[in-house]
Amino acid sequence: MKLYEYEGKALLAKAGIPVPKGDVVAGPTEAVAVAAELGYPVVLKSQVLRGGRGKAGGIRFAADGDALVREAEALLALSIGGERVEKLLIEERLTVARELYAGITLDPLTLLPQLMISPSGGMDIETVAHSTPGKLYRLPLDPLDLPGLPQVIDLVLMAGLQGEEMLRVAGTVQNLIRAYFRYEAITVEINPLIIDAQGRVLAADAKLEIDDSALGRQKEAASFTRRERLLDPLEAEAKAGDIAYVRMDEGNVGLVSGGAGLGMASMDMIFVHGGVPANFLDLGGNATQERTAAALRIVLKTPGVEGILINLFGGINNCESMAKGIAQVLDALHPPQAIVVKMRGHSQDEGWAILEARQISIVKFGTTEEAVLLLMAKLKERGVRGSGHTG
Amino acid sequence: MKLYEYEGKALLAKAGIPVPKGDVVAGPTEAVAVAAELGYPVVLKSQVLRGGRGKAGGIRFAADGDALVREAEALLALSIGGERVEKLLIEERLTVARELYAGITLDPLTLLPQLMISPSGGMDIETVAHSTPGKLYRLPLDPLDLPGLPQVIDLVLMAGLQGEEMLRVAGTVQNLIRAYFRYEAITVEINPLIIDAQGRVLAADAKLEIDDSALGRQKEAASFTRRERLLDPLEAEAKAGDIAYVRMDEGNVGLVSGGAGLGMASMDMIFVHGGVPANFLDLGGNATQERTAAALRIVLKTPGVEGILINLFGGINNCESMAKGIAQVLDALHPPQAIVVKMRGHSQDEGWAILEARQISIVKFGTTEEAVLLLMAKLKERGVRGSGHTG
Amino acid sequence: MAILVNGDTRVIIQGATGKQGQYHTMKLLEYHVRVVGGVTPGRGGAQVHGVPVYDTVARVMKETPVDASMIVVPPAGVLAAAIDAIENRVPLVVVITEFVPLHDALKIRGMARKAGVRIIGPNTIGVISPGKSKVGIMPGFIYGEGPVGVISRSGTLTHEIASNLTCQGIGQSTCVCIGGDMVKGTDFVDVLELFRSDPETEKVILIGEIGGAGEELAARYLQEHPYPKKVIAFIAGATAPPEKRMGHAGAMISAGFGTADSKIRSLKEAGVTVVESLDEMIRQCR
Amino acid sequence: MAILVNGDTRVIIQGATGKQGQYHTMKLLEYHVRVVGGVTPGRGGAQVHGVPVYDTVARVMKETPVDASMIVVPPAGVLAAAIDAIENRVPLVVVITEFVPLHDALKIRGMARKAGVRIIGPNTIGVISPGKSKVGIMPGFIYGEGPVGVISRSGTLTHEIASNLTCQGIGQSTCVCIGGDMVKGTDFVDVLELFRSDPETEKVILIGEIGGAGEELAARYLQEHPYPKKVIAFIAGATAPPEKRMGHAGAMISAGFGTADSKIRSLKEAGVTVVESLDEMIRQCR
Repeated sequence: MKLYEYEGKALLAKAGIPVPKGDVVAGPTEAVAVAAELGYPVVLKSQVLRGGRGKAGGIRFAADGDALVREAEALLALSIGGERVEKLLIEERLTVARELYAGITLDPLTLLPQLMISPSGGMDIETVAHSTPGKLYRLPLDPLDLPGLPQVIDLVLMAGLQGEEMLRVAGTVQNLIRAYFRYEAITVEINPLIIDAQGRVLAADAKLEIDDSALGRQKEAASFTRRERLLDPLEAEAKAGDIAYVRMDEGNVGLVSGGAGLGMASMDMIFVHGGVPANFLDLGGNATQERTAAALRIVLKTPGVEGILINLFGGINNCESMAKGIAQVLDALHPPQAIVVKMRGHSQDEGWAILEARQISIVKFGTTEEAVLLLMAKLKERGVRGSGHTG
Repeated sequence: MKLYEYEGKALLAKAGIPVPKGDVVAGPTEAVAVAAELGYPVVLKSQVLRGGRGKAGGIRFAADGDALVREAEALLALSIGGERVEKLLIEERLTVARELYAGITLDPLTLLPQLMISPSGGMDIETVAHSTPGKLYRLPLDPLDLPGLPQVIDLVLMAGLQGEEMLRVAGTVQNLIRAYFRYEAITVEINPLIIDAQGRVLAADAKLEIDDSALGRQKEAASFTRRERLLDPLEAEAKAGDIAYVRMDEGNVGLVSGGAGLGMASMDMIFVHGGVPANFLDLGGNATQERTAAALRIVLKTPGVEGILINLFGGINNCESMAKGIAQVLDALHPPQAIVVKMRGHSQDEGWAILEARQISIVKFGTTEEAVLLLMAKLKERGVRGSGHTG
Repeated sequence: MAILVNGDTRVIIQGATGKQGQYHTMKLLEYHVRVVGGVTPGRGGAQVHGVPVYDTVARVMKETPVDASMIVVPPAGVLAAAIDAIENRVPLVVVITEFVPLHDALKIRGMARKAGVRIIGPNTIGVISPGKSKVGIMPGFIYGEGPVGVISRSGTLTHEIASNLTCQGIGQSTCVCIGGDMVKGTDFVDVLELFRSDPETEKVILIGEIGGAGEELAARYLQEHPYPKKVIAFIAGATAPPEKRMGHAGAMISAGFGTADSKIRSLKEAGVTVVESLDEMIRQCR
Repeated sequence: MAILVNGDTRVIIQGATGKQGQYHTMKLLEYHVRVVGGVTPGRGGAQVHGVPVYDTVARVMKETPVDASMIVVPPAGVLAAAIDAIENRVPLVVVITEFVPLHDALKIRGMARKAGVRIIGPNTIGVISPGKSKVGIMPGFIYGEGPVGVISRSGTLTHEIASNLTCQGIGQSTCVCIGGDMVKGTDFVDVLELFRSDPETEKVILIGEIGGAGEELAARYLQEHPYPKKVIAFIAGATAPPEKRMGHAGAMISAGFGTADSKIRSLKEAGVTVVESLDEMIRQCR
């Protein structure tokens, strides 16, 4: 779960990391009230989950109430990377003496969380890593043996800080480490971490992503509500049914699969053989009759879908139940699309029998590729053009 | 810092350990109000820090309001081991199916906290340890690698529990381990840990002692106030001045020492040579002029003191400052008692000079024993009888 | 021989009394796996399909040695179950459970390494040495005995490859699903190392996915330690859009790292035969 | 020779910039101790009596090897300072600070054992090898060089014994104050083991106190591992009333354990000469 900046800052503040004074608002009137408490000038920061906010003009300044109302209205009319701006964070304007970077993310090589500090704050850290790797200082974090303050200090010293400032930054970084583990984050980033003209150390931005699997026990993060209408309606429907579904624009072949790997491989095969996947869908570990039916309904509703590949295994799941789910949808909707089912595993004979009764094409012992070829042939019969891709 | 039962239970409850319903009261009216919420019958438990409450009749039952008022008044008039009962814990009366013991204390042999579980709840655990050691199950707790639930379960299984009850007890014990470390306890004991007729697991009593050195960061424990008048007035005066002082009845030789070991050894020597120590006093690591003077004043006020041994080292401390403190009191009070000072270390010459100007007996290069012998000789000159002890 | 599991492997099932646990206890018994016990705290003394249930791993080990554990408890209980197995030095621990919190997986991985315990998973269908034994939840009958070793992040792709091979008369020595999560106990390199010296394994199939660095690390390993057997690889997700999460927690592509391209390129440089389709894989195994 | 510290020992002072730190840096320099650095986070680059100050132990060790650290920071900072020294494998760490929280002491002790670092203290005056070096806060001039090894829980009793001996012309090889707290890094047994093979030490004085089990464990050790040198012991607090706390955190007597009686009896059974007064101790050392 990605957090909005204001949510992330609330968690960081609880972990002892100083953040600028400010509050989140949904309209100009509230903004003026917050600014009255803060004193002008203030900063207006669009609250969006996607990146590129700065370049998109999503951060503004206001020296007085009139400017604030004007800028707030402008920002609230903005979309950034397709995401509507619905909330603004109004904050005191900082006088920046120095911009640093501090972040923790999982290192794919060591599979350990890795602390990263850089004196080049404000820049994209991937850019720093590639262009000036010598300016990125890293420390692997063993969850069973977290570094003490002195080790953090050694890292911060390398980043060129000294004395009281160094100590304050090191303390903040140690709190960042605590926050990462306390809130079960996947990624946490403060970019920039500011030292202001008064020598205060402040998290001027906050990017947190909390592990979805931990939300059951991460009450604070779980309390941050998300409006599902931010999602595509079909994605929202899938999410409600706990189905992993990603919609792709301009596809013509829908997909119901059990297992992410099989789903991705199916998409690859569809592409290789001239189709364009319209969606990714993974039923996951618990493909009951109901969930299989729900998944098929979502794919049938996916715009542009002319053929559907259903690619399932009765491993954890059971072919008979899954076949019943498919049959239930077919009987109710009599969909016009071409459908090919490849399914084997536990109770496969019972499952096949159910589908055969509905005259659905079944690939019993063949491969995914054979199933894709069969579906593509059916689409061709119907005069559907491929995308021209040949992989 | 030893906690009262009701304070200990409050901390245990916060750590997820179920405790009986109830509340603490200071008089019969409050007691009746609490009982009205709980419903009768109720238990009245005297809140004292010393042991032996049960045998002293400090726990009573009341079936109705009249009995409650009567018993509350009786208990509030009681002293247990010299400690006045000032508060009562009024609790629901439990129907006990089983009494267990669960506790954690520092093992002097391994210097690790040790979890102890016994099916013989309600008995003094030292007695269990000596008479039926086979009924006491122990697990050392490495603070860097605390046991998981399964290890706790293995221990609880040994204590003869099974199934759901076993699980509930194990969960409680795991919370007890958490509480021990979270609250920086020296000792924590639940005796008895009850399984009631409904299968609930409940801490029927709670003995906690929190590390005094941790009170600076243990806000909850530090918030429990203690009335200093529970102490002897001289002990309270010493405590206010941060001086370790223990008063002993019927002594005739007062003691000011720097260092606990030297203090104890001085007492031993006083005893061996026919005196009776009237107090133990350790100035500790920061024997400034003021603290030395304060210590000497307290010893001079200690009833029965006819002679005083001042036994100090200028190690961490400085002989000159300590001598000034002594001189300050002598000049102000001209005490009639015999005084012998043994003092050496940093700035000893300056210190000796200050004392010599007051005609105080000084042992410069001799031993503690020589100083004690000198003091005893002075007391004899004055006709003070020794205790007859000869060590 | 095979690797990791064989006919002698004594297996316990942590979570045996749950719905999944009961079902897979039965399936293991049907596959003639030597199931020596189930473990469910609080259920000691019960039985599941004739298998005795104990409260803890230590309690099982009082009765019988244990070679492997299969964990099928709910996500919130995985950490405690894994610690139980690790503290008791069960040599092989297969964590089937999906949605294990990341930070629990980090702890499990760290503790297992310190204790010298091998973890497979989490989020895996497990390990099967067809015809011999399995510690996993795969339907045994779609796997056949033979000379091909399979390593895969994806459970269903393991099924797909193995069943395709079996249909074509090509059996497998051992199929190891290392699991779909970012943080896993065993990675491609570890299993390649095991297959290296297994006399029953003649070729190795490596089924990768976008995201993570396991395939790149496998490529580096193969380049640095010349491998005596043919390795054939397929990377799923070449056509997946970047920055979208494709179900598997480990499959997110971010900032150019872990792309299908980088994986395919590095594997090819290491001399691996990288195929573009699953059918091509079958042909390469002939 | 001596034990633990000698003329070559390179010492750092953690907390050198504090009031106590500055004073004892000067005292160490006066005793000709090889003080190679002070450590105070945030004060790197400063100097104390000419000694360079660094932000961390690692920073000192970039410049010079370190054999021992003396920690004189306030109680709340001891854990972090000790971790710094332990993580950097400083072989000897002397924690002078009093009132270190028990649970911090437990962690320090555990981490040091895992890292192979020797901790002395907390709540100690430290270690002195008279005439050679010291890592401690004792006034050097009351200690004299000679053949008697001293081990004591109490700082002032170390002063008392050593100065009495010195006044009588009997010097000490090394005096080790193991500290007055319950949980300490080094106990009697450890120091007895060191004195065993020290050629400069002819006799060993053991100054115990009521409370704890260190003296009983020393007795057990001496009984199980016949000791080549005369050991003379004194136990302070024989006349202290039970269940009263006599200043030292380690000196509480509880339920018959750790009494003067049990200590004296077990030491005598182990062949130790137990004296009843400090003057008798001097006579026994002649």
